[in-house]
Amino acid sequence: MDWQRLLVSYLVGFVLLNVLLGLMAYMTWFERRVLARLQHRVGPNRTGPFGLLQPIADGIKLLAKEDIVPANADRLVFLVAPLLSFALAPLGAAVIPFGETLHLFGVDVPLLVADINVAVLYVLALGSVGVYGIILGGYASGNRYSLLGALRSTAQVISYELVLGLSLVGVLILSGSLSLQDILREQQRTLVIGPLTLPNWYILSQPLAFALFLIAAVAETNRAPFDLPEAETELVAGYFTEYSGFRFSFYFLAEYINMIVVSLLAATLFLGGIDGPIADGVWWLALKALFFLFFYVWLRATLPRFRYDQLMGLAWKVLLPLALLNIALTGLVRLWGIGAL
Amino acid sequence: MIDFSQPTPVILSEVRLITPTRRELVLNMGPQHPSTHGVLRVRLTLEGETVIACDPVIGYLHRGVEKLGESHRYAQFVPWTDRTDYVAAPSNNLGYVLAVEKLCGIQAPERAQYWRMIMAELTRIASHLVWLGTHALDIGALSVSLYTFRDRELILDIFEKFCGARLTTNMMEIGGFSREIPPDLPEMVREFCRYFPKAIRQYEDLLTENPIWLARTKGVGVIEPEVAINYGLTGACLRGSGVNYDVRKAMPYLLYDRVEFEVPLGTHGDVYDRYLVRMEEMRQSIRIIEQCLEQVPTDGPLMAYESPYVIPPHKNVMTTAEDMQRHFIWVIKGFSPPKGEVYHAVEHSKGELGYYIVSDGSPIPYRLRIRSPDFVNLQSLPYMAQGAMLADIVALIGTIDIVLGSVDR
Amino acid sequence: MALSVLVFWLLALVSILGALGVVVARNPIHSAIGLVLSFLNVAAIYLVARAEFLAVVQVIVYAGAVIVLVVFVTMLVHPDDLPEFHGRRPLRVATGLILGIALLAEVTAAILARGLRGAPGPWTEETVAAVGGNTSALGQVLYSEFMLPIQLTAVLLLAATIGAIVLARPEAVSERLAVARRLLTISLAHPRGLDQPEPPLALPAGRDERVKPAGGGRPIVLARSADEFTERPAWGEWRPR
Amino acid sequence: MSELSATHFLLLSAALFIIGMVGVLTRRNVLVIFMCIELMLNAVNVSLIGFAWELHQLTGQVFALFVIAIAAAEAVVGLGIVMALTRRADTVDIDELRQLRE
Repeated sequence: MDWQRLLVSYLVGFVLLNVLLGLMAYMTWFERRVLARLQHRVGPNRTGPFGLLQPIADGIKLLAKEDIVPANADRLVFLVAPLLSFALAPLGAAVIPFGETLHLFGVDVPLLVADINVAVLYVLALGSVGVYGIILGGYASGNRYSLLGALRSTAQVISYELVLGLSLVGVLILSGSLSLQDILREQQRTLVIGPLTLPNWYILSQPLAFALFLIAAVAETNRAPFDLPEAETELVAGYFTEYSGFRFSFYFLAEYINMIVVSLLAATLFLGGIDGPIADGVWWLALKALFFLFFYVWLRATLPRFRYDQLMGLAWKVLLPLALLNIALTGLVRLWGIGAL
Repeated sequence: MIDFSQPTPVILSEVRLITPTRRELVLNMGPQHPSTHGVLRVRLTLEGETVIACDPVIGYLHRGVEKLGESHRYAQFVPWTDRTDYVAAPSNNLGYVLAVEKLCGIQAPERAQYWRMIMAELTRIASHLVWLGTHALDIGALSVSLYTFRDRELILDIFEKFCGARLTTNMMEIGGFSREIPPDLPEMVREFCRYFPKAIRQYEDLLTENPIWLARTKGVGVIEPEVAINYGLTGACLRGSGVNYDVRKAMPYLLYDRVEFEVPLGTHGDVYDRYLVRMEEMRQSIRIIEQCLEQVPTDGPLMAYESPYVIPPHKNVMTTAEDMQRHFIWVIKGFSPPKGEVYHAVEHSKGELGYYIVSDGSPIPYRLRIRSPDFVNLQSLPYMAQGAMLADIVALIGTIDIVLGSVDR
Repeated sequence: MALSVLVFWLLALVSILGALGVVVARNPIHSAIGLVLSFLNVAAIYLVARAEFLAVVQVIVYAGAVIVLVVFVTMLVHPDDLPEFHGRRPLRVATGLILGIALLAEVTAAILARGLRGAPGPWTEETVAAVGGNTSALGQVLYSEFMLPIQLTAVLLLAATIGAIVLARPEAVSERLAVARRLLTISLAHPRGLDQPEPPLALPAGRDERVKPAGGGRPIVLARSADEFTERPAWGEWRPR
Repeated sequence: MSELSATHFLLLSAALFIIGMVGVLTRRNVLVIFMCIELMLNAVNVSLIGFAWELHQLTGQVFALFVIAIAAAEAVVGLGIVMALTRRADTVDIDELRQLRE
């Protein structure tokens, strides 16, 4: 066992986790500011310059609140469910490559926590296990709104997970690998079509898959216009109606971490990740992810909410056939490309 | 087809069919719920997400306003009308004041009538803006509510300029207005009329052609015209179903027969039609206000001081003994209208708002009854809700446009 | 003892505890939690056995889909009284336990006394790595030797999907709805359907200036006086009585 | 037993299988019985993977994959049946369901 490598990847993971938590805190600030601008408001601007200390103030407030357990809750499950949600959320970032290998003090530091050869499936598996935090929390609260939120969420996540997975198959066919590192390497090549020199980003060769992925990712993270599990105007707060204090904040933070991870993933899978026109590096990834995060907020400011049956109809009747079509087309093109047709 | 002449027979086995089974969920929506617009409680029987039965429970905001009216002198009751439909206070004032004036046989001067119309139409816009914002918010369109409340502020500023209050205006007085119109008010209203069509376009950009908005509102909560009439619906709930009934046209009061406007009627009777109708009503209100501003005399009396039922003019109270005594009696004892009963309805932003007053010749009404439009309109909720999805319920509550202060009174 | 054996026993212990939880828990949701725990640890054991693809599939399919479905159905079937009766059938429990322990003893003895060993195949760690990892190797085997079975599995899944849709098709709530509508609405309401196509419009003919396109493919009708559209509504004919 | 071999996998498999079996025999809730069946299927997979690992064969993994696919199909149909049954009988107690048949 190579202990040095293990230690290095542990350290990278530790740094990444902390950066992610910090980012997530500021994601709440970012969302509130952007949303406020879109709505002719100012947003938080009292705590620190530009309200930059607002996330910290919010965190302190949430930690200081009473942790209430309802009388007819399933106590143990109720207490554990938010932790489950929160703990699983950042794991997806572990497989995202943040840059080339660094050489620090004579040690190779890969800017990637774990290069798993089934990385894409791993991310999908995390998403499917992540739903337990929601469903168990909703069930254990002993509240009907929570129960309905949990039911909605289950159906939604299962359906959109399918679309998410199938939309990625096209990318997998093109790259021929499940490893994000390989997928990234494929995208770093350039594509020459006549006089044009384009990056081989999969958004260009897989635009349909990209659109499907984006829609499914929004649904998967329970964000507007797919925020039915927590639709505050129907289900009060959905599965976390009964939660308060830091357990509430765990659900809240898990949602934001999921958004960041999904944005990073979308940037890596379709927009070439760290690849950029000049000076490849983590800043390009950050820029692309930031665009997706803005997109999330933009959607929330613009669109009404779907109804439950419309949401399921969209997944099963529109997105799923489109994803299958995309797979078939990509497969045909690929076969034609290698001369098998 | 149901025979309308016969009462519907209740069959016991059928009653069992609608009592909730173990599989069904009885969900209490409200009285503390973000989208029941106050303290409405709706008891829903759900199968999955489908609503089997819907039972609105009201009365959580009941303050006995009608009974209070029977223990207050006529002029004292005007502020109470503010507190029934608190997002459209001037219209409530207007309905009551017109009823009392009808009872006493007073006619407010022309100039006051025009200003009453302007204020009533501004109120309609303000109320529709609150409706639009909350309705869109219920369906999930977050930003519209902030835009509408931004523009409602302009109307509230006009109210503030006019009478000093923004929400509970207590604006109308029996006989007209006792204070002069602020000189820069007409320009303020004109400025608003120039600005507001742009704002409507902004809301429509966000909603009217939005596919999710269409999916959430089209075909949802359909009320057929005959059903709407059976329920006694009024306002946009009735006109959305294509029935032409607008008190301003059917029984013109004030000077509505001197202005030109159109009554929008829906074609399908669903949530979307009611949305379209209300949007058009706001445009028509702007038209009415513009015409009123053109026609209103720049000076002239604002109060029907010739009537003995009206508070004497301020200057005379200070200078003449007779008016001082009259004022003293008016304030301490109140005026005593003739015996009789009267009903007067106005086209409130939510429908027909009627005040029914029985006078026994004393300074206090013998009986006061408020026909509040949203109380009547709310009855259609169970009809619209059956077979709808849970998420539709909030859209349906929104489309009726209720204010619980007016429903419960 | 090798590290891998230690890891294996740790994971096996947790997965057995989870499995016991399934059987012992009174609440079916707790059973499901135990099952997920067990499955996740089994997936980790697959990783120990260098079956990465299967490990992930195990998590996605079992933990992510099958158990979620079970939990979903559990919550749907009895939203109100989920904590259930435990089988108060002592005789049956005793029989089950005795049978189980006897079988466990037999099988354990058989496993420990196992003398039969199969012939090692070609897929050592090196050969698997040479074709690009477990997933690629599995794919190569799956789509060459097992082409027919995998097609058959696809057909099976399709059949199962259709079967499930038929089974779970919502029972007609229409009858109850019709009754509810008749009894619970105050007015003598009419039956109507949300799913029906929009009724054809009979807009006022020859009064085109009264019809204003309002958006969403819908017109609204503008009435100029109180006398218009009184015989019939703007949207068509009155229903015959 | 000091090196990891198929024997370990088989022992785990046997334990899981028999726990599942006892569950099927003793529990009354259809859904729990259903979960126990899944447990038994999964136990079989463990032994398949164990053999595949020991013998450097991928056939075992392929079989496990098929078992997972079939388990998913079984889950779908089984849960559909449970839904249909409970709709009619309003119970998940297997004894009551049996009484209904008579």
